[in-house]
Amino acid sequence: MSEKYEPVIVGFLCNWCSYRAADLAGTARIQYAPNLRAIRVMCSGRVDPQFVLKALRDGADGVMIAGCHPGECHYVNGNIKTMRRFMLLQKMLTQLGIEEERVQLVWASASEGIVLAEKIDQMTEALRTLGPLNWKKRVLNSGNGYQAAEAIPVLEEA
Amino acid sequence: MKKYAYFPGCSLEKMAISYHDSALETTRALGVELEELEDWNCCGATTYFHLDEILANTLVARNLAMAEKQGLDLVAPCSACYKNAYFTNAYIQEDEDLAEHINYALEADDLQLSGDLSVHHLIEIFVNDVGVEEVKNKVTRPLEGIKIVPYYGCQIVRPRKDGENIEDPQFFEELLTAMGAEAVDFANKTRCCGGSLLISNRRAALDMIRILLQNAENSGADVIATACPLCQVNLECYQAQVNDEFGTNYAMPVMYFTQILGLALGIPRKKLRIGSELVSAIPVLSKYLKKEVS
Amino acid sequence: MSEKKHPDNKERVGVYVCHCGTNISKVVDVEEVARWAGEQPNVEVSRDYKFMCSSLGQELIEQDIKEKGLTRVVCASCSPHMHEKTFRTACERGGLNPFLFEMTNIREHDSWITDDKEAATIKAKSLVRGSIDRVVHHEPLDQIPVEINPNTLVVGGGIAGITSALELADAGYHVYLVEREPSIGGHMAQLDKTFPTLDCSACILTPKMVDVGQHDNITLLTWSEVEQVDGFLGNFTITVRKKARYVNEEHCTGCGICIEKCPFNVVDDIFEAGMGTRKVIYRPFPQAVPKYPVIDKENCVYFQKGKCKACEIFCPTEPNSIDFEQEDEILQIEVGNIILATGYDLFDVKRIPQYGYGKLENVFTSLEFERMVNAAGPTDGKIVLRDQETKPKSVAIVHCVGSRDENYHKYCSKVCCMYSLKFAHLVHERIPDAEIYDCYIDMRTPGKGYEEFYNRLLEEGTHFIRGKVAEITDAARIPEEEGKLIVQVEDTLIGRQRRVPVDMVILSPAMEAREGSKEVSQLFKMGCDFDGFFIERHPKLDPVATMTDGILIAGACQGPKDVPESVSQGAAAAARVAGLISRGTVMMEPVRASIDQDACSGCRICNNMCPYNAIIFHEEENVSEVITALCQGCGTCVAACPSSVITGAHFTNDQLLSQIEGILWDMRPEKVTA
Amino acid sequence: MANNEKPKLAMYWSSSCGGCEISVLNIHEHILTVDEVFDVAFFPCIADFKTKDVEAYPDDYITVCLWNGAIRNAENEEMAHLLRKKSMFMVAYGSCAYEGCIPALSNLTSKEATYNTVYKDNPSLDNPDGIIPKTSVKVAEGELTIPEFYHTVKSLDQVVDVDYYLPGCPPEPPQIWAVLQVIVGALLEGTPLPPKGSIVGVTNVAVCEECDLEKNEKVISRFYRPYEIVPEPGICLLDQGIMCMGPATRGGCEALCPSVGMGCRGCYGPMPGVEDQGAKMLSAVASVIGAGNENMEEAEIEAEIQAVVDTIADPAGTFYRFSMAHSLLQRAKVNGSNGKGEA
Repeated sequence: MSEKYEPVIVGFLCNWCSYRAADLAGTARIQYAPNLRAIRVMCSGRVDPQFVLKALRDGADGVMIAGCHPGECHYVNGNIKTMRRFMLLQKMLTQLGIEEERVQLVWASASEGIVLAEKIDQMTEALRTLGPLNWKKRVLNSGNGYQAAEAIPVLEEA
Repeated sequence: MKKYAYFPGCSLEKMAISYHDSALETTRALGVELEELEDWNCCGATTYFHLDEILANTLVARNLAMAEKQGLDLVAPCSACYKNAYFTNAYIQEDEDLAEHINYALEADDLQLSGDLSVHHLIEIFVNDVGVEEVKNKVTRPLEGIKIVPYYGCQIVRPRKDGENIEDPQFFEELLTAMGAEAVDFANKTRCCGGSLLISNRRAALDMIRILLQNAENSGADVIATACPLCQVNLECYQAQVNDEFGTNYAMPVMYFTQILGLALGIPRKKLRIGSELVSAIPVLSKYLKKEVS
Repeated sequence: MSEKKHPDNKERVGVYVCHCGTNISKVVDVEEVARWAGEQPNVEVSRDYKFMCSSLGQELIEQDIKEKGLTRVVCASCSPHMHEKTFRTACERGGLNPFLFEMTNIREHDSWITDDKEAATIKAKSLVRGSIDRVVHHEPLDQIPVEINPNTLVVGGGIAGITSALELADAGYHVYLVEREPSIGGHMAQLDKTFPTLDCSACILTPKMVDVGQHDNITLLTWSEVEQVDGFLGNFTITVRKKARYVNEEHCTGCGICIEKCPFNVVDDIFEAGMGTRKVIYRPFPQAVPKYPVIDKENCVYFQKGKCKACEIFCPTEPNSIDFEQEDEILQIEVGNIILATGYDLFDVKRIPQYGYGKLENVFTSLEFERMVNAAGPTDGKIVLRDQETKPKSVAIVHCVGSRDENYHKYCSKVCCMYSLKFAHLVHERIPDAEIYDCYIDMRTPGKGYEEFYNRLLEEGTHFIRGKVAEITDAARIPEEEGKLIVQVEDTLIGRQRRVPVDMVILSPAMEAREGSKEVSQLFKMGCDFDGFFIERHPKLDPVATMTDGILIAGACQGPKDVPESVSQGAAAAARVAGLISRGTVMMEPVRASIDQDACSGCRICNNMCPYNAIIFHEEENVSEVITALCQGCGTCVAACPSSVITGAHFTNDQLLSQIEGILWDMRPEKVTA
Repeated sequence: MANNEKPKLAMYWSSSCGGCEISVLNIHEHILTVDEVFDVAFFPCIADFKTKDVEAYPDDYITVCLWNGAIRNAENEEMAHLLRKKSMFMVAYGSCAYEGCIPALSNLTSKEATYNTVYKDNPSLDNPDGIIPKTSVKVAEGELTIPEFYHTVKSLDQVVDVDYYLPGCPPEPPQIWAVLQVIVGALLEGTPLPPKGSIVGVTNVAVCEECDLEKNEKVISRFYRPYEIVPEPGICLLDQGIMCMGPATRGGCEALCPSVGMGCRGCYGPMPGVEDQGAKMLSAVASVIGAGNENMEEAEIEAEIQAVVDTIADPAGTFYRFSMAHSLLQRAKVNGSNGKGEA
């Protein structure tokens, strides 16, 4: 890969608003960070927290869940359920040491291509600042876990 | 008794002494204590902010920081002082850089400002803190039959607050009604009095004053109530010049709302310095003053 | 092109990478993506092609399915919203179940958003790999057939609803038209002339209203409201409350004697916009359909004080048509489709206090002015001030009151420019020497004959001032302003503040969504935007359908619209419904949830997940079940089920988890150079 | 295996509380049958065996090894490899071996923080020199070594191949007997064995099915910790806001905990098809939070939901009480020195 660190974001975009917003951003040729890899779901309410954890475990630096604005959900209130899950998930992710910038919930209506593009740009930059997550290598397989090798100098080596 | 740090500003103790005295009298009568901020400095007025925003904010911040040190909220009777203090206090909470600059400067005076205090205009104390109902209960000399212009001036409604209609505020009217007076419908109630334009463009400023006076006269008002020393000066002191310039003959008394309130609360007129106006209010107030005079 | 056989492949996937002319290939290295795709697990064949959506491109897929025995197909091209259907059909022609196809969006989401070729190619590979890994887990699905009840419910009896109802009824289908006011007609019935042709509104509307009233295929339910909506496309059950009129519709002849004899007048806030009065027993207007009057219970002296009964006494019918004992009726209606045409409300101009409405008596709203200029209106069509006699010598018309305004509605209400011009014309016509000032921000006249109408007004001598009105006041500054309304406006064309003294001001308020439109959208289980307007399925290609199958929208309930547009939408919605009815059954996407009854523990977490009440709980068996016909496929219950025993067809956990894994193919530790 | 020789039984205890060893006795008089059927080949808890005894066995000498406990340190792992080599059937016995259980909750923190708690920062300690274990220390007599303490606790199957799993903290008696019966049956009567990797002694339906409490549609507007509320008898605990993992936990325990008014803690692990028990329970619980609706302003919705979320004190500890090591993320990313997973 190039010298510059390019974060990878897995995006769960709802079929009716945010996926269409991404379509619109493309159609309007809005230029934004190509770092989001989108997965289409019918509603942000379909996003099982397992998906978020799976993406983080499998190498994503961040996860974006995008849906219709509250009150505009095409399934009436699927996005409200997403909010409930997201807020509890964020609380748990904090316990797991995952910075809140890494998992974001954003709203973009079908006409807000520019809004979605901006959010993706912002998130990409935020992740660039945080640096790679690289869960399997840096957290699980590092023997001592993330950064701990530096933090604990004398515990096991004689 | 609720206590506030009182910031009189540069005009209150001289030119607007009637505002000062009546403010202290009325607050005392309604159970509010105003404790004058010690060693206060200039609020920056309007000019300083155009020259150096950071320094101007710092100047204001010093006053705020002293109030904060005492653990008191700040009250300013002058609309310009209020507006400056309100905004600096708000900015310091929103702008970390500015807060850092200001606090660095304040260190020299062993002060610090977090922006935790709140800033009020004097009229807000009566409307929100004491409450219109309570004012009504304390009125001993209801001002029935007098028509008063609730002249807000332009700066009170500039810090837009939740739930307040900045185009057509009503609190001044409510306060006047509580005193038993009739608040006239005054279309220009938040229109500029000319401010310091008198210095740079006299005729334009006089015309602005004229419009207000004309509007007040058309509304059938007996007196204009103001909540700002500069508004008072412009509307009252320049009436004669307006008359000269435009051939009009306005003779409209312009009083501080605290003077009128004091009257309604039964405070002797001397203590409120009623009668020291250039356009005397005594004739229109005579029927309420009868008892005192006799 | 690259072909490679993996001996351990579970499925035989064909991958097709589209150049889209140069739309994709100028940024994404499509040949490389295709070559690379050929090396991925389960891929039997991969190709790149200039235009996959062309018939030749589609034939490639068909051929490969037949010749190479493909069991899965991935097409990397544009958005699935563009061509998913195209490629699914191609798969079907090739003999493959259409749901064994997956589309990868490397155009809108990739080549069009960056010019970084390397990054775009990596992204394209990731997305393709995600699709390959996902499609392996796809299952053949069958679309779900649903029978369509040929009856239709139309809600709202304005011009849009009237049009829908008549179109369907004329096509031979039965329609229930529900209107909450005593008469159909809507806002259009209140208007005097319609722009730009200046047809008399009533003259063109009344015949249609009569048609509705007399049509054998239309059951007209006025003074009625929908209370409950159950069911789904093809089979809705609607509960309607038919409010008591206190007039027996079977006996009443509509002679109007009761109205004449009623001794009490009240201000008519609805039809006359507060400009006129009506009787307590009333018809909103003489041409009302149906003709039966309604008793306004709140203002009726008999209902309030127990005395009067003038209407009953004078009613000439035998038996008497007045029925003070009448009660609300609850009706159940079975329909297959619903068209919502609930119209709009006018912005409450009192929300802008600096415009003085309510305080300055000669400030009028557009609707008040419409009633005033209407020959059948309260002033018999005379343009007069509030005193009912003085003719204004000068009139200002203020555009964008509440529209295009950060503080109120950001959107343009679309019709105000045109009706403001119409007002100017009407004032010119009736008071030829009046000065008319038209204050606009931008003049918006896109429509047949609209710009010409504007030019006509320029000729007629209207003073156009380009600028947003700051305030309207009676506070005079100079003697000429005394006693006038002064319109303070910045004329941006001459770059000056102007104070225009006039006798009368007409405000052109925004069109806004009906009060309670959010509740209506919930009642019908469909979407509604921030402003309260109903959301169409697609803003361009599907403006009358909604996300909820079987529910269509027409007219201003979807957004500000003028009469011709509302009529077009009403007709379009009707045509859509007629098409469905004539097919008899429709096929629905099989994206539906289902619960494995053997594995459901009956924990009831999912029970209130469904906004369509599609999940029911069986007490006896202690399991929950998804009613397939009600399910809309959002998948919220699937994500909620703690046992993972709810499956969301075509969006299963396996499919999505595999896609996540695939999409991150390059992020595996052995591949990462951290 | 020679006909006259009895099958060999081993049971080993790694990182766990020891309750599992005791649970074997819960099978009551069946223990006699066990004794009748098996020869004990290795069972440090009840008989004196040394590692070298096991090392001396030929491969696959032990018929069945019941391994309980998680893999906490190098010795645990070494023993797991050894016993795997010597055993025909390796059974992950109990929740620790199956998915990490309580020991794996330390994956939420760092090794350093664990050491701090155990050796330094603890009121009952007397360790003025702040001595902490080192894998190797040179003393006058020579070099002393102890096994390496791992950063991350693992389940048994994350270090060796496992034939069967017996979840539970500890496993329930019928379950223990069932697994022994299956193996004995296979050995003595040739009955077919369940496929490798089977989870034995569980149902394929969540605990709620076995729970008699009355369940209703769920709308939870606050959660209670067990000490904060006396549950109303007869009513689903989760309905009352008491955290109960029953909906996300595999059945087979006859809903022991809920039936005595204590929310299920999830020791039987996830349902089949669930990758991450904690995430699924989190999703379920959050879904039924009775806060926020589509007619409210976003900030208002957020505030309402946050208020309910605030009543769940420790989501990670609650939802991953037993399954941390087997969860998708497996451990916390630990920054800095306080050992907390703080982002």
